[in-house]
Amino acid sequence: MHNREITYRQALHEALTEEMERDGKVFLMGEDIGPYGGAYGATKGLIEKFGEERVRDTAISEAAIIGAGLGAAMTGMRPVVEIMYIDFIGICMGQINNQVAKIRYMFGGKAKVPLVIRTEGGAGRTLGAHHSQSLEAWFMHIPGIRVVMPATPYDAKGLLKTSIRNDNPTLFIEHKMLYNTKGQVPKSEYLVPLGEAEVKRKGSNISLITYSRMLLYSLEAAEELERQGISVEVIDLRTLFPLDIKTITESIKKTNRAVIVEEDCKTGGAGAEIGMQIMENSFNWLDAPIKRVAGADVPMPKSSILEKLAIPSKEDIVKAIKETLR
Amino acid sequence: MHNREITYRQALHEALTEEMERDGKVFLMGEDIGPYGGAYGATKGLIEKFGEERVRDTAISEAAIIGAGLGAAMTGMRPVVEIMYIDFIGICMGQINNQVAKIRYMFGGKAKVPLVIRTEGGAGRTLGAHHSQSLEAWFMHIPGIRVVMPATPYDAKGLLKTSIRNDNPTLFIEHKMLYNTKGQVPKSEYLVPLGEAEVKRKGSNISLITYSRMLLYSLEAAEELERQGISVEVIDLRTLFPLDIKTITESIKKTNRAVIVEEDCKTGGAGAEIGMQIMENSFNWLDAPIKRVAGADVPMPKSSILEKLAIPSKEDIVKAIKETLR
Amino acid sequence: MKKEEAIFLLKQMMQIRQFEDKIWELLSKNIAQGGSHLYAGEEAVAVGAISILHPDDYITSTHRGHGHAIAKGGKLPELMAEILGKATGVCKGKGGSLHLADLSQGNLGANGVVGGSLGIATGAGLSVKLRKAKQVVICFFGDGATNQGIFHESLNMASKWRLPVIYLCENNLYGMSVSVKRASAVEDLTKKALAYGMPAENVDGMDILMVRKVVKKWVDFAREGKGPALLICNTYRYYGHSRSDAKVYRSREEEDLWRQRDPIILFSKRLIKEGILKEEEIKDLEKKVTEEIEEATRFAMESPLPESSALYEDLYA
Amino acid sequence: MKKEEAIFLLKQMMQIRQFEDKIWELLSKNIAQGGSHLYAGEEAVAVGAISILHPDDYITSTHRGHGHAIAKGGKLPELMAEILGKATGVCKGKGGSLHLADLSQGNLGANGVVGGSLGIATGAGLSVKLRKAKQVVICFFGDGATNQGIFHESLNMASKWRLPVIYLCENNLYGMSVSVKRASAVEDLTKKALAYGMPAENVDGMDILMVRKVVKKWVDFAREGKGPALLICNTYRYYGHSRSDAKVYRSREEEDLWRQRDPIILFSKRLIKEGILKEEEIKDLEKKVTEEIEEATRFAMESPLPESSALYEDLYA
Ligand SMILES: Cc1ncc(C[n+]2csc(CCOP(=O)(O)OP(=O)(O)O)c2C)c(N)n1
Ligand SMILES: Cc1ncc(C[n+]2csc(CCOP(=O)(O)OP(=O)(O)O)c2C)c(N)n1
Ligand SMILES: [Mg+2]
Ligand SMILES: [Mg+2]
Repeated sequence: MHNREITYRQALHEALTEEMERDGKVFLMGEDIGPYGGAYGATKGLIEKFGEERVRDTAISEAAIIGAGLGAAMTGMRPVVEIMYIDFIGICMGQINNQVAKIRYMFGGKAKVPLVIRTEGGAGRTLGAHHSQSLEAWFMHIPGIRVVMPATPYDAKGLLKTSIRNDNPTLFIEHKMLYNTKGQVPKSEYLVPLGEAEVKRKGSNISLITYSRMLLYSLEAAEELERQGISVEVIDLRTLFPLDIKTITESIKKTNRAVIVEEDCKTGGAGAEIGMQIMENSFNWLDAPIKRVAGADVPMPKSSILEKLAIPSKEDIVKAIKETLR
Repeated sequence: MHNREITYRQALHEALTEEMERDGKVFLMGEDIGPYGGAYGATKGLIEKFGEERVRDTAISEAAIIGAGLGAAMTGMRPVVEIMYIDFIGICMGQINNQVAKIRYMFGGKAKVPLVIRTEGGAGRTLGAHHSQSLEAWFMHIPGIRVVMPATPYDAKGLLKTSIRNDNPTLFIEHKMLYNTKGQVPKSEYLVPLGEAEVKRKGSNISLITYSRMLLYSLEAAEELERQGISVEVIDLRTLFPLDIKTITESIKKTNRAVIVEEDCKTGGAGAEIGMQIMENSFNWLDAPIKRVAGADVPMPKSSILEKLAIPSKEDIVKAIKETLR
Repeated sequence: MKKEEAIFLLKQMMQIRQFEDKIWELLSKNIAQGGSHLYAGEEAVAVGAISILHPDDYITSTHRGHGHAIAKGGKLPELMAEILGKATGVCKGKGGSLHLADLSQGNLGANGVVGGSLGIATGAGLSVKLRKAKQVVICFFGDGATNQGIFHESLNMASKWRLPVIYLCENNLYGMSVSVKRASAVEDLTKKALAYGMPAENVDGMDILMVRKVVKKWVDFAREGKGPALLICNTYRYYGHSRSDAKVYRSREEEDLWRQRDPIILFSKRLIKEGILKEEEIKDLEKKVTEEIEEATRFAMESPLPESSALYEDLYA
Repeated sequence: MKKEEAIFLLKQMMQIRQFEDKIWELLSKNIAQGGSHLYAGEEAVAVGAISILHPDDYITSTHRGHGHAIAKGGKLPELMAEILGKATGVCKGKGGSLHLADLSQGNLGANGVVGGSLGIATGAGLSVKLRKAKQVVICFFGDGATNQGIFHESLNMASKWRLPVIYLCENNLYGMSVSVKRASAVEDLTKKALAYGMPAENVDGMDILMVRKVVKKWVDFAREGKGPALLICNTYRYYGHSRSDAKVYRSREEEDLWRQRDPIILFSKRLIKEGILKEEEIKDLEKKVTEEIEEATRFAMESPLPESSALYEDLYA
């Protein structure tokens, strides 16, 4: 076996290291990614290895980080820039929406923007409303940018490497509660394609569609239900845009029922689009309405007890599945 | 009759004038709203009437406009601030998402934020990718802020007045192709409540759910179909958040079919949430999948021919309705 | 200086110091969770500056906001409870360390976003002007925040409109791990005011009397309608940026040097020297503060968590 | 000055002027639709500054970008076609007036967002540095853009990292209807550079030779790796901000005053005076340019609109 168990953090670290070694055009830029090693440690040691020119600590200037990343990407470099928390991405939303995502199209296809924006989201550390958000839905609504949200170390590494090599801009969203999770990762090089979901658990009674940290809860729920004789198929989207509706549709044609599990606020969230696409593609196969298990429509409260209530739990998922099967 | 025909622009102008006369705490702030009268003329003459203190031309500093509006709202004023095009709202997205929408909740309900952000969106003037967007979906996904999008002069006036008097922050999105449209508006004072959709045309075969400029196209399509013996009920949402799912549901229980018409990019758009809520509420009443007639998933191209293709047309709506009725 | 006033100032600094030390302890024991950016070392700034204000004046605070909240009149038990996410907290447990606020005391809130309250402070100043009131706003922020776009936009707006806002930068040499030297093209941050034609001054942020003197000058200036100012209070945070910070970016020598100018010791010594307070009295004061902190901690720890029903409350007016 | 060079510069200014006058005509006739911000009056800035650059140097442009595109080598027919939304346009009709760009010529694009290209220019400068190339970037933007947050963040970053970027502000006294006086806390915009320790200079933007002289100095400086500069080119736009602008915010006297310093006339007179060109030759040149513009207009008007299939093309690589 060439596999080893490593953490999500290490997987990201390996992806960055390998791609920086492979291609001199790849460089990193962001806040506290140098000696500090990144807020969640994913870039630790890279400044020592690759030097200050290629691992650039910036001022707290998110808009300029994105803008400069874009300018560098348009002129021959392959920047991987970091926004420490996705919560702060509003500050550079103008840059991402109007510049990064649109420039190629506006210029008639004459620009290439191989830019990766790494960021991190999600709740779980009782950090409150400014450090716990899940904002992927905004970016699914911006044509021109890929949205990637890996849940496992394997996918984190493979998808980050693919994103860096891709000539389109990518928003790569990690989850703060996953950095310490472990999983099998091959020693040898591999890539995970963008835009492909993966069935992480086979099942026949119902399709559970999820991504990022909620995959873990979904798998736990599936396991619990297995013991109760309910067979749940768990699909990990991995990439939210483009959405792999094919894999979802195939599963639903088999199970005829679907539950979507997402951590973001329910209204206008990623699950709305996923659910709507299912309806458009598989209405006649559906035996029950699609349910969303989603975050509460409130800013993330600080208190641990409220924070837990504000995001889906294994129990919420189990309940939704049972209701859908009723 | 106390009604008169006035334009959407005039209706907005009257709402601002009346509320400023009624309440000395109301003031305006934004780019070129003074002597210039606003990019689309809605504030023309107000600086002459109310003076420079209450009609404040700002520098091109969208983040500070929103931030300052918030600070003023928290300390006793009722600002109506303007972002010239919703396309630029990304620049102040951090302020809207993290500050304006969240502050009351984060502070345990101890703050009041009576702030109205007026802005304008939509395609139709071949202005290209930076002056034609429809970004309402982002804001539906931000708990804490109301999203209002009037389609008629009557609603524009009544909803703007209500928004100004409301103690919650409101994003008030006008449409650039509506300023010159005319409609009946009473001379006497009236308000239109937030969060209430209106059936703009009664019908029995199918429910057409729409808002803003697309209401006009939807009504045209309904008229055309009427002549073909198809009776279309047209619902104008007016407020996107909170969404009046009750009115929608009632209609669908009658028609059993629904088409959503929206100008924004389809993926992750407002229609996804609307459709998903219909599915959650009315699955068993639905005889056909809900269809979305929506904007193309591309940045808005400049060329008039492509711009028309990129947003729904009357023909697209007619076609979708017929397909849904098949 | 009157004895009463000296006690007030010294006590508040002690409260902040001990409050922060206690939070550190609670963090280490995992009783406090989530992020807490501690203000220990910077007490002279918050206490000195806010002591100049009237009760109905405003402040805006930062992610490092415990000190500002205490100095603006926050009750220790309510603040402590908030940091522990309790229902009795000043924000009902919804805000936490990063969002301490109390509008009834003129504290427009801490902020989890660097630079997040610069616009708010500017707007509060505008509100004062429009209401023709006589209030003043102190806007606290860090050296790191001066590189945010909204710093630029806000200072320009405030200067152009002569708003009564003191932009008070707590320059503790680092924004998280990145030094002012590495982040900012100018090391003397008062230079940034030149872009707005705004007066600016460097202030010894470890010397509470200096802070008071300079802040008073500019608060008076602002109150008279003469406009804003940028003050750079040079100070130091004793703890790392947050709990997990290994402080690789600064030296132990540097830390020691700054600790030699500890604002509480500095002020205490001075009060003793000038015969305003006796060493004994200071020790007693310290003990009293310790009791207050213990009491606050007890209150916070014994307080209930919010009810589930609170989740959807307080969002809309 | 060599005759060849003089002709090159004069001709380009004439091309821009006549191009803009033509667009105005097409707008009035509704042949051109949508927004077009015309550059007439400011020709000396784009032509003077860009004439200093090498072909592989970069520029970023603005919403008022026709002049920059022409000066950076854009072909008139392709630019005109783009503005009319034609398939033969430089961006295949997808960009339009606000998004003229040609990366093959080093034009990183016009931008519909005020301040929208400041980050891009800074990143291009960083790219040059990382690639150890010898290119230079000129970042054009208006006086109004200096009040945007990204101006602040970009100039700080460029100065700190010594990036080879010339931040060239076209100060035409107004951002849409709001004068520099009303928008900016400092009227002398070079003061804004003090916040970044960046050299800055005011330049007579109506005098192409002055523009060239100053730009050359700072382009050389940047090329030598010495870092960025802020240049304020003082100039004037003849037309209103856009078609619908009634220009209530400025006086006809002010307009006349500036027209007396018309950059094309100024340069022409000088060339005649110095015996480099004859009046006749200049008139001939003007005629030649008129023909070019007519030819470009013909080409653009006769060009086909994009195919429907183009809608979904060119989005992803
Ligand atoms: C917009 C934004 N970017 C990044 C962060 C993460 N962050 C939190 S505090 C901090 C450093 C702030 O430095 P400074 O303003 O000097 O304040 P200090 O912590 O030194 O008091 C950073 C980068 C944030 N909270 N907000
Ligand atoms: C972020 C943003 N805010 C507002 C606008 C609307 N707008 C377009 S041009 C302009 C004025 C720009 O002034 P300046 O930077 O001085 O350039 P000029 O037009 O004078 O060349 C404004 C406000 C915009 N395009 N982008
Ligand atoms: Mg600091
Ligand atoms: Mg200008």
